[in-house]
Amino acid sequence: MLLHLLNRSPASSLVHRDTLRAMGEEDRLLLIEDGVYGALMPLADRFEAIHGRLFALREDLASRGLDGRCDARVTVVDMEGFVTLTEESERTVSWF
Amino acid sequence: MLVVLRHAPHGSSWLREGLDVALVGAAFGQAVTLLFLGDGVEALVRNQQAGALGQKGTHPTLDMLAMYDIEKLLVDSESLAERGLTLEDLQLPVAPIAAQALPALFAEHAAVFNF
Amino acid sequence: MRYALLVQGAPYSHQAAHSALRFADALIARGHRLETVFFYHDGVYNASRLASPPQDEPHLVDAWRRLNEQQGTALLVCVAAALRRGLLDEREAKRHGKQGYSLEAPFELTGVGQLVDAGITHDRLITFSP
Amino acid sequence: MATTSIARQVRVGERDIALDPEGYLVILADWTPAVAKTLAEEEGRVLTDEHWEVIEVLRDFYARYEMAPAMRPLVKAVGQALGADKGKSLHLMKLFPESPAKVAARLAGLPKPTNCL
Repeated sequence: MLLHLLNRSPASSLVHRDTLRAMGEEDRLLLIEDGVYGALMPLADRFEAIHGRLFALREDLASRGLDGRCDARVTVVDMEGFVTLTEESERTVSWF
Repeated sequence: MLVVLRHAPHGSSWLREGLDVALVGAAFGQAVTLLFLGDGVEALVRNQQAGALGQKGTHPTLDMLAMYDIEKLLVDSESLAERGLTLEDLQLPVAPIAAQALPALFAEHAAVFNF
Repeated sequence: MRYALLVQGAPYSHQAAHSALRFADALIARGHRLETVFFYHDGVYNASRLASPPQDEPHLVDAWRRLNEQQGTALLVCVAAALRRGLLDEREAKRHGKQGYSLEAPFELTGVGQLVDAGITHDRLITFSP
Repeated sequence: MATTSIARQVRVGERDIALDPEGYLVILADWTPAVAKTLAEEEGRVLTDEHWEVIEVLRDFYARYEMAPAMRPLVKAVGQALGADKGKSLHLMKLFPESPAKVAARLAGLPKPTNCL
């Protein structure tokens, strides 16, 4: 199982499409930096295919005024949770 | 190791710097697979030239890959189709890979460098 | 676990270096070791000895140095990417006939081979890009 | 083309050739076989036919790929051009002791290696 990191908003970049195509059935996706804009509706719909495996970084949401506004399907993690996700995954692939 | 090239030539140094990682890996004796994905497929288009001010292109480096024994070259079919390209438009013989095969490709390599 | 980070964003231009430093602190707090940070692409600017941010902003270059002091983290800078962008240590400055230098220990100029090596020998390699 | 600081000049025939602090050509277009011969003599090397054919392979490699080869591809290129007997690192080490890829590249008038390996 791989962890993918995405730091681009799906509103301005199409890289999330390549990310989703490269993801295996167990793989997880963590939205960081500008990627966290994808954790809110309606953009969060772009990640429908990985329901339950989508995460977003709390401090990047908070600094952008978005904490508490995430779609219910997104799991919000703190920095320690980010580290835990990398522990649990064999490898991490970054998309930018 | 897998090196993924997702950026077009000339607009940024990502393609050149990604290729450098592949070359160094090969010079160190690693088995290198190259995947051209997204805008990275533009790197393969024929008839490229040097840029303004004599900035080197990446097309001679692609010709050089065989000298570094980098022979596993894959191109994402969907990325080609989206850009109106076919294998005949490309300067090198590369193997097309279908979208369904991408996850396994990412999973099977011990190291993945995504540029 | 033994971690390596690949940092490709310039400090103060993009969040990549900030994210990498935050992640570094968090992984150390969880009991892991940060053995290597490799700076590539515009990430090489993180090694500039002349960086002078205002007093009320985080000093990222010092933050990298602190990791080296605390954990012995190797701070490796791609020499080919650095030279093009004007980041030279004393030895390279001499080699290229330049006065002055812009990079010093604990940052080390090194080849991309060290990045390939980190990707293979460390338990985890996490990339932070602009 | 890149400007590099000139550390010194070396006289080749009627011309002064600019060298950088490590003895690489400042202007790559200055290269001629006579320049290579002078650079080799400065280091006490005598270039035999076997040296010249490797220098030719290097110049051809650079003309084709715009990059100086690392050791492995250099061995491969020499093997393709001059036959399997010569396409061996031992042969190149004998001709250009220390580091064939670096020493021969300097004599062949290629850019200074970036120390990337």
